[in-house]
Amino acid sequence: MSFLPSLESPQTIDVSLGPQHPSTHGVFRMNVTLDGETVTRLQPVFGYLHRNHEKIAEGNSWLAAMPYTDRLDYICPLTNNWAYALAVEKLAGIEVAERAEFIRVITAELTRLQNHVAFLGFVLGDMGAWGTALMYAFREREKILDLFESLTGARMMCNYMRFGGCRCDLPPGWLDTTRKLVDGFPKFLDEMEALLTGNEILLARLQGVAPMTADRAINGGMSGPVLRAAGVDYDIRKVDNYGIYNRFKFRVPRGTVGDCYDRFMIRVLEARESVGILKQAIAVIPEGPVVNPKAKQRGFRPPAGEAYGRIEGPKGELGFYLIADGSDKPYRFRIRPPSLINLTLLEELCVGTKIADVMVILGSIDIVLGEVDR
Amino acid sequence: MISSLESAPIDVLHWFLGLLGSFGVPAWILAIISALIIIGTIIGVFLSLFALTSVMERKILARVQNRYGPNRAGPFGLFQPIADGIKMITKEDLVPRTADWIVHFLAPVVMMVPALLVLAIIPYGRDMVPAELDAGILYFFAVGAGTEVAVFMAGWGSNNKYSVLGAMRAIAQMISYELPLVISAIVTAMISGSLSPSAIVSAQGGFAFGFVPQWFALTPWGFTAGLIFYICALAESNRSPFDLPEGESELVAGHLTEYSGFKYATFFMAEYVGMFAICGMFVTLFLGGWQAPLPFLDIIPSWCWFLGKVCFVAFTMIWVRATLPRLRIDHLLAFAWKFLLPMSFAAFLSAACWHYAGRGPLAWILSLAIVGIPYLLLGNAFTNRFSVSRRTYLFSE
Amino acid sequence: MIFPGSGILKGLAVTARNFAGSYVEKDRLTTEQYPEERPKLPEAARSFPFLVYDGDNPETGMRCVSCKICEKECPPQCIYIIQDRDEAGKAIKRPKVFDIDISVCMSCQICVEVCPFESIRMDQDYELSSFDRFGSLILDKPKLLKSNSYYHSIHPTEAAETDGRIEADRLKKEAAAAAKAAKAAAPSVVSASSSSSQQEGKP
Amino acid sequence: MNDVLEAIRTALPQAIVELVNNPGPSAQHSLLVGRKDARAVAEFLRDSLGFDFCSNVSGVDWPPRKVKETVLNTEMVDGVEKEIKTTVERDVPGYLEAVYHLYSIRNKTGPVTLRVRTGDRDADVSVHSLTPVWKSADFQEREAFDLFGIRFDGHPDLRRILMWEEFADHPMRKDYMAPDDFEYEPTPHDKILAKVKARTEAA
Repeated sequence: MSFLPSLESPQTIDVSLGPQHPSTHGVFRMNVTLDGETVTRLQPVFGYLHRNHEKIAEGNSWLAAMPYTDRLDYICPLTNNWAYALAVEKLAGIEVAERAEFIRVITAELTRLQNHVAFLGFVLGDMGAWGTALMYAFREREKILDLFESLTGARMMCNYMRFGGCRCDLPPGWLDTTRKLVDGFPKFLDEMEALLTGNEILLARLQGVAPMTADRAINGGMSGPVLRAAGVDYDIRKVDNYGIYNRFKFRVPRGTVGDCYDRFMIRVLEARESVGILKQAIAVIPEGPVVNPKAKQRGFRPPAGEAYGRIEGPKGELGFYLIADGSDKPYRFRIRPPSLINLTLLEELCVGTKIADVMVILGSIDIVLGEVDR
Repeated sequence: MISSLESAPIDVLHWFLGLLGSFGVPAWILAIISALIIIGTIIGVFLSLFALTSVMERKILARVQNRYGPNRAGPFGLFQPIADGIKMITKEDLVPRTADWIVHFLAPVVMMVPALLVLAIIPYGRDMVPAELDAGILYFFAVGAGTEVAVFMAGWGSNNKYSVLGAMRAIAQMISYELPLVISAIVTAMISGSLSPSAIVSAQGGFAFGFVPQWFALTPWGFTAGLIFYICALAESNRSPFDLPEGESELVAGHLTEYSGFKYATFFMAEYVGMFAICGMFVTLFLGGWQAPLPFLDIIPSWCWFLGKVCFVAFTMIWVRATLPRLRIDHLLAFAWKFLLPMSFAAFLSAACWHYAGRGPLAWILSLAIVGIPYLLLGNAFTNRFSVSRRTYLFSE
Repeated sequence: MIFPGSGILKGLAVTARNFAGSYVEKDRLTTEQYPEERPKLPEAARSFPFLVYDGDNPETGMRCVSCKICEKECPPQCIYIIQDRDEAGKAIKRPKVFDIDISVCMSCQICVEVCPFESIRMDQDYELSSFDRFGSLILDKPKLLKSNSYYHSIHPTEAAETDGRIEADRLKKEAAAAAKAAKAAAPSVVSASSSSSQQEGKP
Repeated sequence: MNDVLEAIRTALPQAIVELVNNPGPSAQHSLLVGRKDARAVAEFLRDSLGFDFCSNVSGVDWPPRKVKETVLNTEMVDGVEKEIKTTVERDVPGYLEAVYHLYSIRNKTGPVTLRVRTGDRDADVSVHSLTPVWKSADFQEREAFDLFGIRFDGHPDLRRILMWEEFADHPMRKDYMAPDDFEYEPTPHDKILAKVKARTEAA
């Protein structure tokens, strides 16, 4: 046996988890120092999927940045679209068509549903449950992706939102299919909960693992479900009231301990709230144009200025910071990636836990490498 | 016809040996030939069972997960193991440059040998025990423990950090689970008064009220001991939820990380044969061995019953694998030492009470209480120990 | 928790139900057996762009006028156009070379949106894999040009709308030309017919 | 924004803080904080005004530019520049800027935009790190360091984050030129390709 001695002490070994590893959600890498099974040091390494999205967007027209946003968090392209469209609308002061606002809410909540159920599957995969939960999750996600395909033409790379609205109207019968899916969704969530949330092994694996206090979570820049699991009542849909979220009644769940189990359950509860929002939105969606006719897409030149627009993405606060200099290209195009910033506290959370917990903690934060590395 | 089907394998063997004997082959050669034929048959049966299971496992897992599973190679994908075998054999056999190549090479062999050896003492049917040992159970556990060495050799010889971690986990896990495994097996030996598997099987013969089989698994102590044995069997054969040594999502493939090609296939095969052996032991000890569950079903030959029961137990193992997430190493060890071990002692006591209380209604009540109360107490204490609780969540409008 | 292990049993019940259900309920098994079963694509589905031509002759019926707006707007810059020239070297409204590198194309549909001549549209063919990384993934003009009736077969609603728009355009132009003709003298009839010749040949 | 500015000025009279007007419709004005005072202002914002959440940290590159009129200019210097209606060209020295977007989770207010500017963008590129104030700035400041080359003094672990350690340049700067061969890497296939080429040429 001839390992290189660890940097820390001869008692420990350094293991490079990733970038090729079954459960680092892509090409994420962690340099972990292990004392037996216990993690004594953890250093995340990024950049294996870096493609300098921001530079690409700064070299293209305002519209041409839209399809690239699909590729940030490729699990939920429509919320990325919305965040970018929202920032540009703030920047240029564009009104959004009424019907488009409803379509945005519906698609965004569908995205949240499919992200959260996929999350449940991924976490179980990280715990070694042989993909059963993942397959159930993907069975339902498939139906939502089919809806996206019939609406936007693509299952994942939707490129659907436009400045001032959406690209095209809903195809005939789409709302009925969606209503049927939404009505059946709580049944699926019940099935998932019967499979998962009572399971003693799962409870033992999740409860008490890597708790996070509210203050630490806020200071560490956590956002979205991770922040709310730590007991902070902060949902940008409520706080910023962007879109038309103030017209819908929904509740914001929050955890008490902030451990992996809370992060896990917050997703389940949020998915149930999303079902409620969807039902309300489908019931009252008005007719009308889907894009503001005054908004220009091609050759769009917003006035000089800057804007920071953010939405409550399924993974957390997704923000776009745009500076326009009056030309047809963004002067500065900055993405606030929730996946990356939610990893800020990863080392704090992981040190002292077992190596098997590292995967669960990473899974419970819910990252997508397309967004972490951009 | 029925009796001939029942003893068909033995009859064929005797007929063949008689044929050879009529040519004047000396008796000692006949004994060797007989042993070789038996060994060949058992290995053949179990390897084809392994092939069948490897595809059935994937199909069952797939169906549990609402998929089709392998269905391209041959009818219903049944030729999948052949395709897999060809793939495995034609793959490059990689040995890391820094590996201890002797240990690396020997590990799969050492893994395979005990898995095959333990098949010798299992009674496959009425009067069908390849090696009738008086201390068969002792032999089973003594030889079966050899796999631990193999796993550690694989982990150590690979010179890979994941492998070493996996091997360390495997040692900790297997040694911890060996103890409740043996104690729960001893319970049956205690009741039947023999360490011979055949004697244990015949102790489970007969039917209460004419239709309830007197299998040990249908008594309170036997159920408890059987469950413990089953859980430990999962752990001993490294199957989910106790697949920590492989620990796919954490340790890539644990001790198998640096294995490829035929060596990997050997490991795979050994694990499945080992799993069948321990399933066979479980059936022998708790599910009445080769005995039919109902009197009139005796018309089906005993060895069919045995194989059927083994396949059923293997199916439940696949089912468990499809359902449960993996344990963590500290939970795993705590579960073995703080729950399974006390519970197996309780089963031990319970069996003693059962025996001395006359195996009647009183015995039922007593032995049920002796395993039930510790179960509830220990179980709740154990779950509280890991702060497993239902939580309520706050909502803000 | 009163009965330890009850959660595990509940989970086992769920998986058992799914195991049995996958043989009975059709909507549990979502897998499509691909080469035998093919998914029915929704009308909006898109793969890679193609060029629409009217009538039977791809060269003359081409709607593309080589304005290069798509080339400019394409986010990954996978479109490459060279304008055609006649013998005198004068530019004519037709591309000489129109290449799309679909190994780079990201199917974003922005070229379709920005095309003012309803010329570039999204295909639905998804079986484009090839052994040649460079040659067969660059679609040139003959490969890109597909007839309007093909367009109608994959996107019927959208194609009908497009045809309506083109028809309305043509009528408007004809009306304008007729008004011009009425206003001016006789010889302007020729120019009116030539201006509408580009949009002829719709089904 | 004005009351935040007032509060800072009352509490920290010696700090250099000025309001940068945003001419766009979003009207998100920002506070330009002097390099030396950034830490104190940040701590005051967090502890006294409740801006406990640093949402976004981004670097911005402003290369040296000539200012003739107000047309092409951005909001940074507009407020001052607009008054001078001379057509004299004036050199604005280049600088890098770190922009922090702060929210208050406690009071549910925000955003407050803080801007900190470096000196000359080649020689004097350090500002105070705000990671000790908001841990969430950790990776984002590393990113600004990596892609823009802003040095954050006092950052606990200032390393490249997205680019590899050996990489020398700062790719998000406006004057960064991407090498045109970055996708090329010699592979064993090169030999085969050369052989194929030779064979096809010979044939």
